[in-house]
Amino acid sequence: MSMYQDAIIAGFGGQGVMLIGNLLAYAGMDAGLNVTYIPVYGPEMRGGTANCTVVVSDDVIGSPIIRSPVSLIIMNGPSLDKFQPMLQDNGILILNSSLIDPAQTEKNRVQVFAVPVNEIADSLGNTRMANMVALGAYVQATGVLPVKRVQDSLVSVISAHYSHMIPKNAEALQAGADYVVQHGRYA
Amino acid sequence: MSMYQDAIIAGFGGQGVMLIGNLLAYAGMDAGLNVTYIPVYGPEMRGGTANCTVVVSDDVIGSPIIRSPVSLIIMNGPSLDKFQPMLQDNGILILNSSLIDPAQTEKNRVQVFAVPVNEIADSLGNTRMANMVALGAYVQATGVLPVKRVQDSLVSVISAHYSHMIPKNAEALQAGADYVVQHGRYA
Amino acid sequence: MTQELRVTNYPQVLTDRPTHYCPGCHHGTAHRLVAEALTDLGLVENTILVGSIGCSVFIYNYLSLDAIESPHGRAPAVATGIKRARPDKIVFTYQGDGDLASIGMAEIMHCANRGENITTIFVNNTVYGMTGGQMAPTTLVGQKTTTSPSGRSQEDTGSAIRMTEIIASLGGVAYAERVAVNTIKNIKKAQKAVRKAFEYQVKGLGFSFVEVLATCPTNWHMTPLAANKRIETEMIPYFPLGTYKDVLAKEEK
Amino acid sequence: MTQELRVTNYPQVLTDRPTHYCPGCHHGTAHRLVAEALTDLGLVENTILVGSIGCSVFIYNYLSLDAIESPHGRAPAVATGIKRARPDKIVFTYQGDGDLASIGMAEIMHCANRGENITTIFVNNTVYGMTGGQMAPTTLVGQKTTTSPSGRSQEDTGSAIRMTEIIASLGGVAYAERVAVNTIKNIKKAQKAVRKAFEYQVKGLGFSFVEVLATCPTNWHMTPLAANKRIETEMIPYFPLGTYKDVLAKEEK
Amino acid sequence: MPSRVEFREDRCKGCLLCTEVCPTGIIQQSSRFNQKGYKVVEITAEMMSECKGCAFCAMMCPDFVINVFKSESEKGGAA
Amino acid sequence: MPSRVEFREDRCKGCLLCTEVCPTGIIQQSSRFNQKGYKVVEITAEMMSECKGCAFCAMMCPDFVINVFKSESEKGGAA
Amino acid sequence: MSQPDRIFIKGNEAIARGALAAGAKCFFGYPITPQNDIPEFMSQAIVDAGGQFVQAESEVAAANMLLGAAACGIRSLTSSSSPGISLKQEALSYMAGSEVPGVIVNVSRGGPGLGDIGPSQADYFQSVKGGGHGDYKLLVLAPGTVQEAYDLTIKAFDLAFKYRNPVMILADAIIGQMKEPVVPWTPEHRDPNEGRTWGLVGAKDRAPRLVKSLFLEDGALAGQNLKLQAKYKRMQSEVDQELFLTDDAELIVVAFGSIGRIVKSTVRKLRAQGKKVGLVRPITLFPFPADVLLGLAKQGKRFITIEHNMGQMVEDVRLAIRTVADSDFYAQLPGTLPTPDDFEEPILKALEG
Amino acid sequence: MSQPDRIFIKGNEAIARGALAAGAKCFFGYPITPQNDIPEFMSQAIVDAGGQFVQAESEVAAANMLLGAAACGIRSLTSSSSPGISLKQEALSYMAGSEVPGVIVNVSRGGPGLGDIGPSQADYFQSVKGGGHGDYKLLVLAPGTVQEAYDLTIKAFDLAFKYRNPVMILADAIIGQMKEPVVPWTPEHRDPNEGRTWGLVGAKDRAPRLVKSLFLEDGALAGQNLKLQAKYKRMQSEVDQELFLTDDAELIVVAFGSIGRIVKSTVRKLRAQGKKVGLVRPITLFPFPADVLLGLAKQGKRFITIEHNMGQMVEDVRLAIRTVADSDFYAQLPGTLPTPDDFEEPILKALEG
Ligand SMILES: Cc1ncc(C[n+]2csc(CCOP(=O)(O)OP(=O)(O)O)c2C)c(N)n1
Ligand SMILES: Cc1ncc(C[n+]2csc(CCOP(=O)(O)OP(=O)(O)O)c2C)c(N)n1
Ligand code: SF4
Ligand code: SF4
Ligand code: SF4
Ligand code: SF4
Ligand code: SF4
Ligand code: SF4
Ligand SMILES: [Mg+2]
Ligand SMILES: [Mg+2]
Repeated sequence: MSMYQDAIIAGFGGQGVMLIGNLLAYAGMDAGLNVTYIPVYGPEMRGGTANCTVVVSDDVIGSPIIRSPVSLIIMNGPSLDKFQPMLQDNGILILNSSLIDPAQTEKNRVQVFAVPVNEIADSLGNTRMANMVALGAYVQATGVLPVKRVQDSLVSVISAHYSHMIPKNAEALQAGADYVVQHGRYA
Repeated sequence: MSMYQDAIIAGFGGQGVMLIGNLLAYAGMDAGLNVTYIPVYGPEMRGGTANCTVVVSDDVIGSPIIRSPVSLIIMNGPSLDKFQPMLQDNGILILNSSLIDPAQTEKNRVQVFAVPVNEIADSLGNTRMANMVALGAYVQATGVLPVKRVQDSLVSVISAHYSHMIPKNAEALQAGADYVVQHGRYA
Repeated sequence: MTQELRVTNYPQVLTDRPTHYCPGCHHGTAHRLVAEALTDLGLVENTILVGSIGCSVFIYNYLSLDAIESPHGRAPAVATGIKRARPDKIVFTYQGDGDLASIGMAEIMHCANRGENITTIFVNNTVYGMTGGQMAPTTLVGQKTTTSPSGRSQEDTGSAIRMTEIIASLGGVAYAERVAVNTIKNIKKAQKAVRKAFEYQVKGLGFSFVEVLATCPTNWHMTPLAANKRIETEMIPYFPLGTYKDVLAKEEK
Repeated sequence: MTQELRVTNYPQVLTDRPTHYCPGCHHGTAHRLVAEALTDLGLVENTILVGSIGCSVFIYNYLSLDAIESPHGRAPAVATGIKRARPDKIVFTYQGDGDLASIGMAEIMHCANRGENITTIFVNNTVYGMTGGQMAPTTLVGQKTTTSPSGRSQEDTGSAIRMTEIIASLGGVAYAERVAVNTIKNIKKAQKAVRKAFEYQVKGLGFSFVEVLATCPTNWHMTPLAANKRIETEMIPYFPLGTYKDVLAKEEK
Repeated sequence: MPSRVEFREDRCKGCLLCTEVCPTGIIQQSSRFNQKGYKVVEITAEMMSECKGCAFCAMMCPDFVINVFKSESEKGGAA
Repeated sequence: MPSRVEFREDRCKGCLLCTEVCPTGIIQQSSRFNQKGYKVVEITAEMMSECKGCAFCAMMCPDFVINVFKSESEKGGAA
Repeated sequence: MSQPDRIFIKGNEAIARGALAAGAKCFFGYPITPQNDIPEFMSQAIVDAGGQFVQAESEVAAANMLLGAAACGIRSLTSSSSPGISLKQEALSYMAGSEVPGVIVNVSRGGPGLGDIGPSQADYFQSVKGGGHGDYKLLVLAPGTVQEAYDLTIKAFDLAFKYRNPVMILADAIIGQMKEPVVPWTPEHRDPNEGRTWGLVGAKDRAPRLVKSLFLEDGALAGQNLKLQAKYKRMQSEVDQELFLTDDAELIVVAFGSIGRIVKSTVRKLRAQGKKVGLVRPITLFPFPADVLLGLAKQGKRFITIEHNMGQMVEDVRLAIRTVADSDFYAQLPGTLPTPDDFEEPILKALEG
Repeated sequence: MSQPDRIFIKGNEAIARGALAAGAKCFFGYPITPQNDIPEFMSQAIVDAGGQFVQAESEVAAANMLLGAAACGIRSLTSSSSPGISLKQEALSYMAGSEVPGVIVNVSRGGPGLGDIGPSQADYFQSVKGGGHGDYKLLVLAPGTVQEAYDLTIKAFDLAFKYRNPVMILADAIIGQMKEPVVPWTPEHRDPNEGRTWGLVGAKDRAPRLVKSLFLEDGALAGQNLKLQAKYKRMQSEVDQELFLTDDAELIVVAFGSIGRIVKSTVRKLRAQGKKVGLVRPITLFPFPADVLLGLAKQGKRFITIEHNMGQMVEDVRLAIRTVADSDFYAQLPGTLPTPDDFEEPILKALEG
């Protein structure tokens, strides 16, 4: 098997985890790869946390459900508690260090990238783009796809009504990627 | 196989065919024999004709449903049309000759006993006992059970409220039997 | 020169076939009312009959219409499906009281409330006719049936449901009327009501409903004449006749 | 000497467990009303809770009562079975509007009409909460839901069903009232109504019914405060509060 | 009188509903049974002349048994 | 003033319904998030003295978050 | 065991009387041919016995009333016929999933759809495989005589409570409508505390009891399914069948219920002609007498399955004996009335191989 | 065939879009997880396409609306999930009995009872054996990818009208909820007169048409059943399955739907390890690819069936190959989420025999 990446993306409802899951999957599809995306659904979503799973591969994808993911994007504390134990050894963990203390991570077992996504988004003028920052960091850290590829797919997930926001979101993706380049792993 | 008798008993609703079917079955049971009884049921009964099937045997009874009966008690015209063709060759046919012309019977194929049951019942003071007259004739013609046995079982089918009618019904049974003794087969 | 004129003109949509109903059963009369209305309004060739389960299950033998047999109680849902699929057709259900007021309660309530543009002819004989005279939701308190052998007990089973009143209270209903066919006068009113119900459907006004108080001499254990009288003496007092809703009328009862 | 007194006494039957409801959802308030009434009347140990399918499916986590989970809409039938099996027990259903007014329409109508001696708490939030905000029979005309994306269309789907009015019209009903829990005044009235409903059951008067107008901020896509206001501005005008039937009252509304 | 009533006797179920609505009371139970076993109704030949052609009997009959005829000459009578 | 209100902060969902029914308007959204991520309400220490112990807030709260206490000495006040 | 005289009653009435003898206290019904005698009888008799009769608004409601009453640990039943039983499938799945011990009677009739009101065995799959959703099993008992209808109804309640599982009596219009002599009896020893340890009654001095089938937490539904499957395995010990002249038979006819009893006559007749045929009549359809059939198959016998449907139980017969033998099939068509003569030819044909 | 770009959609949406591409004009639904995307999508899309969306009062009503609409010869569908599908059983039996061509979607979830909202395949028996009463068959199609969900929905309508029979799409929460790229397409040639020869439309200038399932006259119901059985036999020609690396396989894994696709990954992984395993993924569950399996069995291969239930399709596998082989079974428990790794051990065990 050649190219394969998966991610569980988790956070509070409202943090936009479903949106970046979709974006990642679209980017993979637009890159000609096989992709699957599966959200949690139903009453589980009520009030609490939300998460989704994305798989990107150049091979046929068997299961959209991943019990031991190779990477995680974790946007809040409860999600870290829930998913970190499942992450494969040496797996990649993108952590929202704006809300979670990176000291809580198993940094010796997995590769942690602690990114203050809220602050970075704030600095770009919109906290609500913290999710894009996180995805940018993920793309950079995993190398699953070029950041540009993901930016180009924004048009698929942002509704026409908000298309003026696309450049800003692209910027946020880039900022997340840049942060990883500049700061590297948390250790 | 030793003792075996069956009968399809058919007529208009209201002629009491179900009652004499039950009586015959009770008498068989009270005589220590195996018996089954099955009525038509449901909307088929509406307005039109009613019928039931009784089997009496000293052996275990397989089917309560008889496609080629060995005997018939026929109380009205439509029932003759429907059931006479099913009657086994040389089978016994008790015919209500008060309502049906015996000339309509296949008297050369089957044994016909033409009994003016209405008139006989009338002569006993109650037309509604025509059914008992017919059963008496049947019991006599087939010899399935002693008439007395059937008379003794009247108590099982006539509700306590009408128990004063039992002697009259017994009389009607006897009158039917007597008629067969006196007049024999229709030829 | 005198030429003989036929006064009775049975509509052609009424087939030339003896019915299976018991003597004095009002189902036949109700069928005729429908046949007359459809004929008078010129709708026969454009109508789909939605039958139900009850003594009238064979109604398609007597009305020469494209027809479907619904599961017990579900005629209003089946009719909804038909009307949505073929909005240009006239669609009606013909249902008994066990069918409509018991097992089919949810379907009739929601069909009416949605204002489906169909017509329902509801034949209320206070009993499950076809299955042998069990208690229905419309059985009158005290009435003996095979499942209320000592008479319907208000305490244990409540009292008879008045469907027309309930249906009339729902938003989507254009017309709701209760009629009887026990006298010539009532039959004439019933004719008008059934006709009106179909007219309202033609006009696209919404759901129209006619409840027909009817006899079941067999399961009432009455002669047809006595049963016919019971309509007047027992049923109408509890189930008052009249118009309960009419979106085109100035005043509602 | 001043000693501190606790004003708020949460009944013990209300478990010490965070609810899974969304912020500002009125289900929690409705649960508390039931808990208070059962406690005040001393019924807790004698009561069987009949849950339904909706956001309140986990109600047994919050009310420490013997309980059963009914299939969607069938709580009144399940409760009928329980009450018949254990006539000495207090039995109540807790149902949402999708559950009671849509799929469970036949069951609630007949349970009420039979006059089953049970109590129903009906939480009307004009939407299917648990499944994600689809249109309910109680959805107001114009209200946007996931299955009426342009707002409920009167023409196509009819208008919101007023259940308390319909229930009140049925024979077996002892008490039917509509309340809201959006203001302190309304909560106080609601407390009285819920208590009365259970009292009537204790007295064996028949079916008692309390409709609680409730918010679903999540599926209304409103803040809890805005949702709470909507009760006053949109719901109460269409679903008027008050007593619709009370067999012990002199006058009925 | 130019009115006349025909019974499709094979269809009659002997319910007698027609007998009660006839304003002239001329419909009676006969002593005949039809094929189905029902005791059918009749209007005797003498009584037929009293028929007003109102068709109430036909309107009442649940089994479409009755046909009513009037003479053309009698104007305005037929509905 | 002898009245006092306690919030079980871990239970609060920040719906703010309590804030609108408090006759003294002393309940406010805080800037704290609880474990579940909800921005909880609070009454500042200074404002607590204005509490009338009416328990409207508790009556309104759908999540049984609020406990209200009064001093015994204040007769007849508690319900 | 009290042993009164024989009474002459319909199978429907036998079921009703059996239920009363078993101590049933609640009946929930809805009219449908050919089982109407059951609610009609019960409307008086169960009330006289101090119980409750409710004519529900529908079969859906009746099944859910049963769910409620049985959840209280009270012996209760509902009865219906094929289309009505289809409507009960959701509730049956709930009863099985929440382990509630109700008894359901299906006096089945011809299908599919409205079909007819004649006898038919075409609800075998629905009863035995599970017409509702999810992995669950009903215990299914198939009487072949009116006496057995009485006896098995009593047994149904005992099994229901023993396993806290819904039990179905699968009869047909023949069994339901025919009358035969029955010796009524009343079971003597019934646990007076039956249902007390789990039934809903109000949580006094103990933790609340919960009757439910929702299992959302991780692994909970898997646990419930494993628990249920373990129970279904234990139920295998209840397997029951009639064996008739199987010892020296070359050909085994497998038939259940009314067809089983009718085939018995055919077998007797053929035996009289010296034909080596025997009958296995499964009395429990679930659990199915697979081991008995396999044992006979291992003796080298051949098989024909006869049913009043287009082929349903035959799948279970074939599965049971699959490692050593196979079964022919003969269909008594729905909408026809079976008699012993009908089966002679197919049996002879199978015998000749 | 128009060939637009790939779109990235949920299986639920693929089903809805497939239905629209097939020309569906009426949708009747009721909310239930995990299929809510279907009615939600349809509430706008089918109306935009000139059709009708009705949120019925219940699943019972939705199924009966489908019966009505489809009886008019109009392409129509309903969708639900397990408990809701149980409620449709009476109507399904009617549709089959009166030969009405509706499409029913079951995005199934864990059971029995309320169960959970996770994926499960425990409605196999209900779908394939007939959860309703009487002898009838649904055509049952089981998609394994989102693309297949789209394609099979189009096929479902064609089959429904070809045979005048209800067709079920049996998906699960995985297929329904996952997104995958889909190439949407619209079938080009549709018979414009489809349904015109039998659909209800008003009896103008011809004898009335009658859609019914009641057959009371002597022998009529037998005739209808024979007609239906003959049709079910003809349907055998529609059998469809995916064969993956079966040629040289020693062990065949049989799995359908989502489990089929997941097992495929396991098979690939094991192949990489040199294990001779292959996969048969039945796409039509009725008709079942019995002949294909038998053919493989005759080549001496061994079998294991894997399902997300406690053992249902395995019966059909065993029946198919019973004369020459048997099948092991591995249960992915309801209430758990399957991944390819789960199946390695059971497959290896079966391979070792
Ligand atoms: C699901 C289902 N339940 C029950 C029946 C049996 N059944 C046939 S007709 C009928 C009731 C008929 O009563 P009603 O609707 O009042 O019609 P009537 O015969 O009185 O005109 C019933 C319960 C059935 N066919 N299907
Ligand atoms: C038979 C069946 N159909 C549908 C569902 C799905 N379902 C679960 S909850 C629900 C509706 C809930 O709405 P409501 O009763 O209004 O309660 P709320 O969540 O709004 O409090 C539905 C349709 C189900 N569980 N069972
Ligand atoms: S049983 Fe009643 S409703 Fe049915 S045909 Fe006879 S009289 Fe009419
Ligand atoms: S979805 Fe609505 S009803 Fe359900 S918990 Fe949230 S607010 Fe309450
Ligand atoms: S037409 Fe009028 S007058 Fe003549 S018989 Fe009929 S009812 Fe009597
Ligand atoms: S009303 Fe009709 S059926 Fe009845 S007696 Fe008169 S003619 Fe005969
Ligand atoms: S008790 Fe009354 S005054 Fe005090 S905080 Fe609560 S609502 Fe405000
Ligand atoms: S009402 Fe309760 S949950 Fe809402 S903000 Fe106030 S204390 Fe918190
Ligand atoms: Mg009726
Ligand atoms: Mg709701």
